[in-house]
Amino acid sequence: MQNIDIQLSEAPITSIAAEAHVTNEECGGIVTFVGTARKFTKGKEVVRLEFEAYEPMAIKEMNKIAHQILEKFPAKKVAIHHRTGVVNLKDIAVVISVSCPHRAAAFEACQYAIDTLKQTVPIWKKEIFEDGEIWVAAHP
Amino acid sequence: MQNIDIQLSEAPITSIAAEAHVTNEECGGIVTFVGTARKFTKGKEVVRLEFEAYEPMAIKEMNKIAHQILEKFPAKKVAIHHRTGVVNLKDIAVVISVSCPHRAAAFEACQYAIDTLKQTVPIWKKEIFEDGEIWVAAHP
Amino acid sequence: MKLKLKAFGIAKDIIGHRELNIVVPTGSKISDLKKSLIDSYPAFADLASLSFAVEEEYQEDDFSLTENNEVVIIPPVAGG
Amino acid sequence: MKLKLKAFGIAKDIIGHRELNIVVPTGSKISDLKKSLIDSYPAFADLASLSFAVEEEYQEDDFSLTENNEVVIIPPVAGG
Repeated sequence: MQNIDIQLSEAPITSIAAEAHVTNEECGGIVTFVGTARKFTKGKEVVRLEFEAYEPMAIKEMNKIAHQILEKFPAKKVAIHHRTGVVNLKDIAVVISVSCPHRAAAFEACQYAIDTLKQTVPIWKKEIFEDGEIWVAAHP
Repeated sequence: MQNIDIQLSEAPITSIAAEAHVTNEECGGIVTFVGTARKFTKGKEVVRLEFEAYEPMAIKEMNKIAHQILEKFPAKKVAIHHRTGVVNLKDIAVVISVSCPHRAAAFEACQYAIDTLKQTVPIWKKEIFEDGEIWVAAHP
Repeated sequence: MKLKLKAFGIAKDIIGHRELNIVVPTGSKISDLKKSLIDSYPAFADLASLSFAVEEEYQEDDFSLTENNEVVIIPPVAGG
Repeated sequence: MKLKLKAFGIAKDIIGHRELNIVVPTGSKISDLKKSLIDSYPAFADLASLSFAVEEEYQEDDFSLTENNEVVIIPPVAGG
């Protein structure tokens, strides 16, 4: 569906592609979430992130979220792009861009998308420290 | 202040500059609002927009919003870029980008910024139709 | 005393000029200027709001104007 | 009956392999597989959650497995 653009990519991603996909003349508001690799997590210094995905299902689940966005909200277009592999500090891990005729719905829809992605999409994040590594969220 | 980037520009703007400004390794979440010129308003077809600003005060008020964002929210950096002059359909009128360590605050802060900008910053928008024009929000 | 008015957006259309030099009684407040503007240009009464700025800051109704103030008429803003 | 397990994230570290062929009693459900996995690899009991997918869809505990199913072990996800 051309209103939905899902990408899972080992190559670096930018927000430009996602925003370009969702821009359209019926929409006055575009909200974009960019998730980047952050240096500190619970006080420990992160060296890099590594993402692993169960790719066919991850794409399927990202598509489900995109369809929900178009059904639950007055959204016209949505793009969800996610990295796999090594993501260095400040580099982008995920971009979600949603366009709506009005802005309030665009904020709500974009936040719903990233919140849902973190709950349902089979992608795993490993934080690499100087002295070890940890699978994020694995343990309670 | 280097955590704040305010621009009022007659030249076209993109979201890239705003996002680049706010990206930093302490922040995992960047939320960007892009306001574009939309084709329909209350069913009437818009040909283009024209923005007029009381420039020194508009920059001052945008700076106030940016400072509020850094004080009220756990935000690290904020960029607010606004166009003046003629803005064609699909072109960008405003970009607001906010970075926070965690995403929920970034959504809240970015939405606060655009909501406040629309209430306080002395910028006026004229919608040009085939058969006339209107100053947006002028009348109740 | 003399004031310099600056008008933006629909305010400029109503007045017909970007800038206008006017004379008001000494001791006038923003509220007096507002009343006199609406008297001269009734279209101001139809706006959703009407604010004023002096020295690049919004000023309340009770702000006392002084000689040579530059007063900016601020009709409803609509950025973004 | 034979199943093929696929393991991602910490599940791969726990099992030590990306893929593993196992045999379970005919008629086994996801819940039975889960129990037997925790018996063999107690570290699974410590995870914040443990889900399973068959044919690229999450499946509930009462999902009946069939011969040659490819079952993907899904430890807590953390995209974004």
